[in-house]
Amino acid sequence: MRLTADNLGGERGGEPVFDGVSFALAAGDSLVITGQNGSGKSTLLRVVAGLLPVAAGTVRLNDGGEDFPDVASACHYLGHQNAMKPALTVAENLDFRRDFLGHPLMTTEAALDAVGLDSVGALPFGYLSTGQRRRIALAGLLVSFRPVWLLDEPSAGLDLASERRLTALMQGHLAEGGMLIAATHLPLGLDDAKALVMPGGGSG
Amino acid sequence: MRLTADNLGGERGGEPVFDGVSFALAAGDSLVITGQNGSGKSTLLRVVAGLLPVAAGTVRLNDGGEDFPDVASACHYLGHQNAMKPALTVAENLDFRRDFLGHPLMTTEAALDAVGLDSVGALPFGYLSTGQRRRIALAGLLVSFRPVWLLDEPSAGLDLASERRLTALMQGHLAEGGMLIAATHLPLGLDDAKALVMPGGGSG
Amino acid sequence: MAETTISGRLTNLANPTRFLELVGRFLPWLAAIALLLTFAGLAMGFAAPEDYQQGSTVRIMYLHVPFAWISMFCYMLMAAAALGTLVWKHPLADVALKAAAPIGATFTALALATGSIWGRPMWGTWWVWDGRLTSVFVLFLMYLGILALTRALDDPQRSARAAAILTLVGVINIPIIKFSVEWWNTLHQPASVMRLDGPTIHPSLLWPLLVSAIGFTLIFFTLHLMAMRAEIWRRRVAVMRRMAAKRAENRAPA
Amino acid sequence: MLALYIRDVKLGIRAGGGALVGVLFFLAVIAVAPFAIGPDANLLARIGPAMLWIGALLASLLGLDRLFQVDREDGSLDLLILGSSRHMLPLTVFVKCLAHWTASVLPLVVAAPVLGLLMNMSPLATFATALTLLAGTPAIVFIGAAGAAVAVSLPRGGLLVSVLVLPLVIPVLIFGVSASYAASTQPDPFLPPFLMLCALMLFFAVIGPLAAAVALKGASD
Amino acid sequence: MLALYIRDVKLGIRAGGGALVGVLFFLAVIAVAPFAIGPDANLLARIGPAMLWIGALLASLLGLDRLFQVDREDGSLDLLILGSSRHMLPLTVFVKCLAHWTASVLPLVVAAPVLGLLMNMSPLATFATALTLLAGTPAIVFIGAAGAAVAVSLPRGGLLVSVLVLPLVIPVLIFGVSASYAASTQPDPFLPPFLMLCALMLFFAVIGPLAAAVALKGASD
Ligand code: HEM
Ligand SMILES: Nc1ncnc2c1ncn2[C@@H]1O[C@H](COP(=O)(O)OP(=O)(O)OP(=O)(O)O)[C@@H](O)[C@H]1O
Ligand SMILES: Nc1ncnc2c1ncn2[C@@H]1O[C@H](COP(=O)(O)OP(=O)(O)OP(=O)(O)O)[C@@H](O)[C@H]1O
Ligand SMILES: [Mg+2]
Ligand SMILES: [Mg+2]
Repeated sequence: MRLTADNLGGERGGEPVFDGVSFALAAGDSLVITGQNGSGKSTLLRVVAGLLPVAAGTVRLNDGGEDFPDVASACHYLGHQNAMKPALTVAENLDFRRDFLGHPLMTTEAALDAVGLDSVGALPFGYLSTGQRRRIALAGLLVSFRPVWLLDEPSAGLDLASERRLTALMQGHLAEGGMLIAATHLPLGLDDAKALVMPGGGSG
Repeated sequence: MRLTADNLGGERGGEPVFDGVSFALAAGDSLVITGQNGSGKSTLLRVVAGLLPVAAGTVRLNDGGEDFPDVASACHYLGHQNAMKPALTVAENLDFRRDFLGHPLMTTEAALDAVGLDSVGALPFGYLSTGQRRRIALAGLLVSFRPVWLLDEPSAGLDLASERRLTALMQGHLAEGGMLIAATHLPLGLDDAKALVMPGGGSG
Repeated sequence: MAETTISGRLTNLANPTRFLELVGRFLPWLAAIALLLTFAGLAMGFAAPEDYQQGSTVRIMYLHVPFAWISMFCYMLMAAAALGTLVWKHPLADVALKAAAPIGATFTALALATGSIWGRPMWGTWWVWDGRLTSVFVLFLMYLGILALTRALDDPQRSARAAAILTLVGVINIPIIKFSVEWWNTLHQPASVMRLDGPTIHPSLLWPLLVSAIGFTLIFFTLHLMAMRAEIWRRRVAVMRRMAAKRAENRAPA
Repeated sequence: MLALYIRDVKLGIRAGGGALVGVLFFLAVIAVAPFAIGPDANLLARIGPAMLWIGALLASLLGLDRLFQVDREDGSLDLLILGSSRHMLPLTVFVKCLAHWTASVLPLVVAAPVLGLLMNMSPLATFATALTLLAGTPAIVFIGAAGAAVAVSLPRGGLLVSVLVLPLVIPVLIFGVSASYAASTQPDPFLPPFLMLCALMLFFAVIGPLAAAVALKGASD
Repeated sequence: MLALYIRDVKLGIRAGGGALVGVLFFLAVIAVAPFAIGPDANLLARIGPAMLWIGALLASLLGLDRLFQVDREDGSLDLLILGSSRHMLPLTVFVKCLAHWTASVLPLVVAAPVLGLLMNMSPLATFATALTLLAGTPAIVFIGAAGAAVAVSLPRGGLLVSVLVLPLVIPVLIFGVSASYAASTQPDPFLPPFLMLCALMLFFAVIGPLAAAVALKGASD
């Protein structure tokens, strides 16, 4: 499986944000995007996921097989928002994700265990602290399988122990042949990741 | 002016979260709160601001004078949410803050300049990137005067340059006799700050 | 560290504990007296002469009037409890309010039902939208609204305040019910017992009515105390469960 | 305070939807009336004021449940509560109510005369009804604010808020409708019920924001 | 898809305090009518079907504007759009509409016969009204979904939404109400307007989700 971007351009509200971005990831590869605020990291991730239209160039997934014909079907996207419902319990949220996305991977308990929050399954998501919410969102990556992870500042709000757990999760995903693109301001502990620095930066 | 907390306790949803927290800040003092996810940092800040009821103990502001009789009237509270309206422009948001809070301090342009975003005043707040939004929220601290700043992970989502700017802003506030309590997972660059480590941590 | 507040929580409930003890002692007596009075009142009512206008249907009065009175009395009780919650923050006040709501709703429903059963022969219709009837119907809606609200907010502290405020704002309906017959002179009977210038009802009908009203009021209190006891127990179980979960968590930190 | 008013009106107008859905609903209510009553012009004119009031009452409920919820979700509610040491919180609520009324309910009042024509109402009756709506609808918003504050933490409290509020606004409806009728049918005097309506409005203008402020204080978490 | 349906129904019911609230809401709306119109039993019976329809319309519109907005604000909309490579997006929208209908409108349809009694309606009219509600209210939700999706995508979509939705909602209302009346007043046949209503519903069940899906695809930013 290969994820390639070729001279990709993205725009926001009619204005070009970045241009001419190219990369190629094979199984087990990761890409870490850094850059100033407003330089277009989040925009790039959303363009890759297909949530924003491609302004120029192409992004393609090759050899995804029947299950993963295009990028959108092959990726987990974790944005700034956690995509969980505060009124439902943590377990209900994760169960929904698995049922809706298909390709079940871990049980809810195992996923909660992996982020160190095994006792909160029965609590409403809205009762958690900021960091705990982020960790549940990370657990959401584990309940159903996707070869490509697109992570937007995954470590925002995490404490030290959870940051280490996150690194381990990402390394595990890569070791099993997954791919990963992460936008971040903080070091993520992925040693052999490719690096992409977004130039410029809104008005910062 | 002195801000003192005495054996403070806080609870969330009927459950005690922390207990027996005491500190005393004089003009120019700062306190940095650290701890695991779910250990109660945000809860403590909200209890101090008066946004959550005090479960035990007291928190008091002495010698605030006529203008600042109690803690709530003397503090800027910056939570995880930015308290800005996406549909209004940045300048409208900041102007509203100044008008509503009183004690005007900086002009909107000066405040935007201080966070390095002088050109976005006319954009709707909802058009900004995550880090830019956080920086506007920080600019909100500057448009009207409050001696006490309560900051909940102020540097979340900021790039390197902005982090440094934030440190400078905080040091400036302290140098002018302000006080500051910040909850954070990242070093904030406040060298002579008092430290408070929240014990325990929900289920982390 | 957490232990101190939890034990503090228990001493907080000490007051309710004494309450539970008292209730346990008095409840059987109260229930017995209530039933006795009610039966006596109803028996007297059946022995009383028939009304020259209304015939034997007048006997519904011994049910209808107490039910109607209690439905309003219960709301006033809840309003008092609401004040207790908001002003004195007494832990029992919220329990009292919450426990009273379903009972009040039931009595209001009964008043509506007996009223329309009475209305069928007297007015020739089950239901008319006159001032009195409609304002009682609105009272019924308000009881149900308070019930729905307390069910929608699961956190007891938050729901306590919310229900208290709603109850207090709804108090304006009570004078409307009371005076509706005078403001809109409608089908319904004007007040004949509780008047400033003394009752205008014949004593042979009045006495059974008063006795059965007292009996039903005592039944109401019996039910209310039982419901309060159940609510306190329910909350204790919830606190205990949370404490147990907390302890299990602390024993096995991740 | 003025700043808050201007901000909320701006938001109400800019975010759109609200006011227009209200007018749409209002129009739909009026449109069904001829079907309900039959094309009897006299009867239509007779129940006209009542239909206008029912429509306006129900339309003002649309969006009312979100009065404080939006502020809670983006953190502005904290700002308003902290500001309460300077401006009293009930006053803040009062101003928010006024802004909501201006942006979402005032269009209904303005549209009422046009709809009166559709209902075959006499100009006098139409005018009187619009006047009673002008005086009465703020009361609905004030009391609705209390309901919205009580249910602020419920993500989709729409129906619940209406359930809580409707029984309480019935007195407003009674006096509003009877004042509208009094204006067109000669013997009844217009002023007593209208003054009563104004009194109710003023009463709720005090009670509603007070209750809402107490509820908001308790709800913050 | 079933998972999505169950999640949305759960959210709708949990947030609003359960299905009971729907019935209560209806009761409150119905209780309002006699106050406005006066206690004339005949007139009440006549406007009964119209009141039931107005209540149902209001209940379907309450919260409908938030159908996609909540999902957008908490990021779930991205999840739904990404999932569209597996489940078609219009189908997703369709399921969300059904869930909204189940949680907020179905309780009203079920309660309608009981309320007919209160309004003094004949059993036949009551039953016919409930039937038209069952057939017609989904159409409102489907059109509303298209409007809500457009509103999500345009930051200032207010006006457009109403212009889009207005000409579509009113025919549903009119056919629904006239079918209800036709059932009880002899000369008019019940079937033609009712079939028209069903046709409208089926038409919107296709058009609404399709339009909404297109709007949502364009909306994500
Ligand atoms: C569903 C229909 C009815 C409702 C909701 C209703 C409600 C009430 C209420 C709330 C009261 C207490 C009033 C007060 O204390 O001032 C009351 C009292 C009373 N009702 Fe009804 N009522 C209904 C039907 C009837 C009918 C059909 C009759 C008989 C013709 C009737 C006769 C009375 C009498 C005699 C009293 C006692 C008045 C007094 O002594 O103060 N009611 N009802
Ligand atoms: N709204 C809420 N309702 C009920 N419980 C809550 C709520 N918010 C937080 N909690 C609980 O209170 C505890 C402390 O939460 P708090 O937000 O203060 O943690 P924190 O130290 O700020 O964590 P983080 O580093 O993740 O921001 C947690 O165990 C959490 O589950
Ligand atoms: N919803 C939007 N509508 C219009 N313009 C937007 C929107 N979101 C972001 N932008 C603009 O697009 C540019 C890139 O934003 P983006 O969110 O991709 O930055 P980023 O690199 O992720 O920044 P950060 O580090 O702050 O998250 C910014 O200049 C911003 O102003
Ligand atoms: Mg970003
Ligand atoms: Mg926190």
